[in-house]
Amino acid sequence: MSSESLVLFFVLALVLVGGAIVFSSLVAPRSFNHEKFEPYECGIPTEGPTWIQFSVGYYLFAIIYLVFDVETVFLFPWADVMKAVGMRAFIEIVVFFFILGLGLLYAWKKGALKWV
Amino acid sequence: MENTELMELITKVIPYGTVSQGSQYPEVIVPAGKLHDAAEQLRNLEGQPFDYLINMTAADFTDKFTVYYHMESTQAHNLVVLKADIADRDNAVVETVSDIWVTAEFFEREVFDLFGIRFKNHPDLRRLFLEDDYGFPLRKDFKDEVNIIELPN
Amino acid sequence: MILDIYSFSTLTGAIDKGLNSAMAPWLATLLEFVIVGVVFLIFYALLGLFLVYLERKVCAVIQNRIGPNRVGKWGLLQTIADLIKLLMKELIPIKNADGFLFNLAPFIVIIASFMAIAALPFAKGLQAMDFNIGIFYVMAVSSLGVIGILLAGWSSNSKYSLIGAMRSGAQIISYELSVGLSLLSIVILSGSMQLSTIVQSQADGWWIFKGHILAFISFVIFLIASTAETNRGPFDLAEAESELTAGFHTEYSGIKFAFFFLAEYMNMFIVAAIGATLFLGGWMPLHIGHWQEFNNIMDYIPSVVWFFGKTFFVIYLIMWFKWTFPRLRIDQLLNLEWKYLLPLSLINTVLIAFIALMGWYF
Amino acid sequence: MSKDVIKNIIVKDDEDYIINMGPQHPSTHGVLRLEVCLNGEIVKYVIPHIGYIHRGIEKMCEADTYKQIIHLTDRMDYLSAHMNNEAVCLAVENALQVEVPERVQYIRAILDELNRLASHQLWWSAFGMDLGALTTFFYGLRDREKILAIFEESFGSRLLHSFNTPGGLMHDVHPNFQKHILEFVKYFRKKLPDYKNLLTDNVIFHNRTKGVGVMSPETAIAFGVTGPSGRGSGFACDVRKVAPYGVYDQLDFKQVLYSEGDSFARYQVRMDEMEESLNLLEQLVAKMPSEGDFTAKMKPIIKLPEGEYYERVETARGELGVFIVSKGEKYPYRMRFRSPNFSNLFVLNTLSKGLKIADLVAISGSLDLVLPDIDR
Amino acid sequence: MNSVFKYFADIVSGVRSLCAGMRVTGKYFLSPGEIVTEQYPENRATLKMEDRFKGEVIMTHDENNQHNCNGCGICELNCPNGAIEIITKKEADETGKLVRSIDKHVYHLSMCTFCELCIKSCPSNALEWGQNFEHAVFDRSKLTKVLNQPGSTIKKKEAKS
Repeated sequence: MSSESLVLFFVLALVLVGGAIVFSSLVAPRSFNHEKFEPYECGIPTEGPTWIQFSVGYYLFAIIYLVFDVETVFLFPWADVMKAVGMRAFIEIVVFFFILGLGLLYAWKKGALKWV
Repeated sequence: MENTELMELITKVIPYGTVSQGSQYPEVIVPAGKLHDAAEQLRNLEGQPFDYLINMTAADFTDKFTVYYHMESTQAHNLVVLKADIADRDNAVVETVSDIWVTAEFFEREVFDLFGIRFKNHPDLRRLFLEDDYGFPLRKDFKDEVNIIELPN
Repeated sequence: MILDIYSFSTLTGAIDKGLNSAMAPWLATLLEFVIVGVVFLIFYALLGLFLVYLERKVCAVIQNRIGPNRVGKWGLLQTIADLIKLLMKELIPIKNADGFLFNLAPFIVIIASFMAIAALPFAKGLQAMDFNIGIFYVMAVSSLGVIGILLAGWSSNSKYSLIGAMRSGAQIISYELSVGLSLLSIVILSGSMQLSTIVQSQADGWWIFKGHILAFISFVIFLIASTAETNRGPFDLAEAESELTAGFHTEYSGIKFAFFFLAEYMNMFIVAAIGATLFLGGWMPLHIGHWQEFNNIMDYIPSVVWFFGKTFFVIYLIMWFKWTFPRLRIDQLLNLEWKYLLPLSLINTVLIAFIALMGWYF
Repeated sequence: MSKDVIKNIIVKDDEDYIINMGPQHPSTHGVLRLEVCLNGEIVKYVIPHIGYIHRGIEKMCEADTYKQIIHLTDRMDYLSAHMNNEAVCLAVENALQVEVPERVQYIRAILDELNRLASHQLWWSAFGMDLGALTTFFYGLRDREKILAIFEESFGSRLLHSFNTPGGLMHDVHPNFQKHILEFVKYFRKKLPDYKNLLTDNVIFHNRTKGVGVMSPETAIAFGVTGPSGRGSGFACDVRKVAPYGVYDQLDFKQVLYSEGDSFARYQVRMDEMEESLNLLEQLVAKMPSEGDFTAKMKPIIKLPEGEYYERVETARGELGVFIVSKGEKYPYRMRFRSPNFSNLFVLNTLSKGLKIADLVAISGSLDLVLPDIDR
Repeated sequence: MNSVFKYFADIVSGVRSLCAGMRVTGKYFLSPGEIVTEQYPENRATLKMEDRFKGEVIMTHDENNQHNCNGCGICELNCPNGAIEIITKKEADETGKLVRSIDKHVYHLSMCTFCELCIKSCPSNALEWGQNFEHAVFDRSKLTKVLNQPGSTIKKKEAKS
């Protein structure tokens, strides 16, 4: 099948989830209880806001990832033609990997890979 | 070290206390006001500091409270009991020893919770088990008509 | 040498021809779409249920238990009963939650896994969409799921969910790299990103054998990284129940929760299928060198059996990990990726490129 | 010496990100509520809130005779029920100066060790589960079942067997008692390598526990952390050695001590204690007199002479103290249990400060808390 | 160089320890004979409790529907939880004298902690443990039981000799 059928799969997934939720909300019982709609925190009401400025630790990795991921995108086309182009492609990619590795080493030594 | 030797040693550093051989362990009875000082002396006792506070509790004798401190020295493995009477039951206050043994902080909170004995200079004197407006259940005159069913003896 | 008796292309071709001769082409295409859609929907749902059942049975036997055994023979209908139960459960709207995103999250995770599954080659001639950038497509689509998880965690207005989502975000994007690099090594060897071509290139032997030890290392890295990608133990930090109760889906109830559950299992199936396709020859039978007799016998086993056999073998490995190991901590998890797996896979990729260049593979 | 006092430091701030773990949380084994202040993943402080299952056992004891108290003590630390019973019995026997038959002492020691083993097995199971290795839970419970079967055969109940009574035991043990214990020892020795391969040697487990929650010996002493948790820090606090009771002074066993003080050391102490208990069981079964009374002669109504009595035993979690103030009546005037978990719990804040939330779970798991014992 | 060596040694030893763990679980996966699950309601026929099993307190009755309990109330006194209530009646014996005897021996299973004190303290050995453990009921009041069977009488003591 052609790639237009991607739309089909997209729509199907929507139908699957949406249909089930609609069906469920039709058949499921409903009861109202003040406590029930509270977010779960082990039976104790939450203190303070939930949505706050969160620890930077998680984002650091996202930033490093961005660098590497863009480069991975470049690698796939290269891999596709590597055997056809031959030695030149290999040498180029070794240089590329070397730079990539240096980048990782830099981040490592800089302490960016350490959890804060 | 024999108990008699230990008792002599304790008598030397705590002259105001009554040192005697209890039913099992040496006992030191001090006035409530001198409790903190006596505890500090025992904690820093020469040769065998009583650095491990095993247990701290109280008992209600209807006319007075008695607080008990069971402590052991981890070097000589001797156990002594430090006791003090608090005569004023309605306004029972005694100085905290939580600056000497950190574990006393929680024992004292428990005693406060169950007996209502207040501890001066305690860093965080809150009730441990029960609600704030509950009585002090281990006092002998505590009555809870709602929850406690008296068994016929 | 491969027998074509099991090929699905004759079947699909016949259907296509029959439909086209019976009605107008646009109607035929539409009808084909509907048939494919319905078949996939049923397949998706049944597979999900079966995987849940399988996991329960596998972990039960590992733990000296029997596992589900009450509903139906050997408890086979247990997951269906669970599904019905979850359908009947109330959907609880959480106070102060971001309602729109809260409801959007299950859609996204399901869409991600559903679209990825479309590109898998299940058997000879049985592949809904055969892109020339197949691997790329699967990677791209399946990594959409992390957005669903992040949304679910953030919108729930629960602290547990928020931490779970943050963890899962950091985890999934990190391990994306290792998955990419280990898949890259097969792309280098086979010289194509098209899944059908990659399967064809393994007609004379699977890459895991042809590529020496390097391909094996690549496979191991892929296995570890993809286990982390799918948020499964020992990398299930996003839903670490001893710390975060249920992590990002703490607040989800009823069928919405079921979708997160389903998506997790389908993601596991997808990575297992990709692993089987790239490293273990997809639907290709096991062929050993010049043992003509042996190879002929292997050819008699239908390709669809080969594919599912290999996939479920990988799935079993992933389950085996989960039921053996303790969970990692977040910093250890990221250490493992950035300080061990990533450097290793970088080196590995260069070496594989070298042997591919030199033609030093079988 | 008192200058470097160890303190329980909690610095509160208005903008703290507070998250409640418990009372309904999978990793607090019981109804413990931990108020955890987080900075991202890092724990700033932990405040334990207890009292959810406070039953007032100490108050109830004041209206019960000494025989009746026994069944209450079962329900404090339900995993070392026998040791709790024994503590009260020993206190009463020592106060009355009753000579307990030798056979009873051996049976009590056997039950001590069996109970310790069962408790450590359950702890091992739950600790693995805290760290995410769910399979350990089933293996541990599978092996614990064998011990419970022995209990059931002799005492009729599996967990809370009020089998002790002041002066001796309720019954004689079942005739198959010794045989089944030896069978169990053999069985469990065969299973221990599985424990080792599954957790002890596992690299993920090492990473999760080594260097996590380091407790110095001074901290252990200052907080009164006893039992395996204290011995993991090198605090020699095994009451069986320090103040032997029963037949423990006639037995050949060593006090397991580790000096690292981290979660892994606490884990190792318990694993070694399991083997030590197996050795002890073999010794005890060999030495145990096959004939004899199962109880000493006691008056039907037990009255302790006026005075104060304190008795300590080593439970699976540490030092249990029983303090009785008697006024010569048949009821104790004041009964106090010094429960080991009470002291062990409050060190949590000091240990987990600055570590991650996953470490908090590992530490609380390695301290092996039993909540009914804390609340009493 | 040393640290590089250590880096790889760590990987090898780590993988080896993981394999050891997987061997354990793999071993159990391949030996379904080790399964220990008891299929409870199905194995009712073969499920036998130990002789000493503490299921509930029962009063033994012989074939003549006679029991040993004379209603002295010692078990009631000894019970720490008040799980036993003795209701006595005055009855004329053959000589016409009014004798106290048991009317109802009420046993609240819901309050029982199985401490065995009633059974141990009973001077006439009227009580013992029953093996029944299936106590689940829909109503708490059903857990209150009368131990002496209706119409039962006290066993006559053997003539003192």
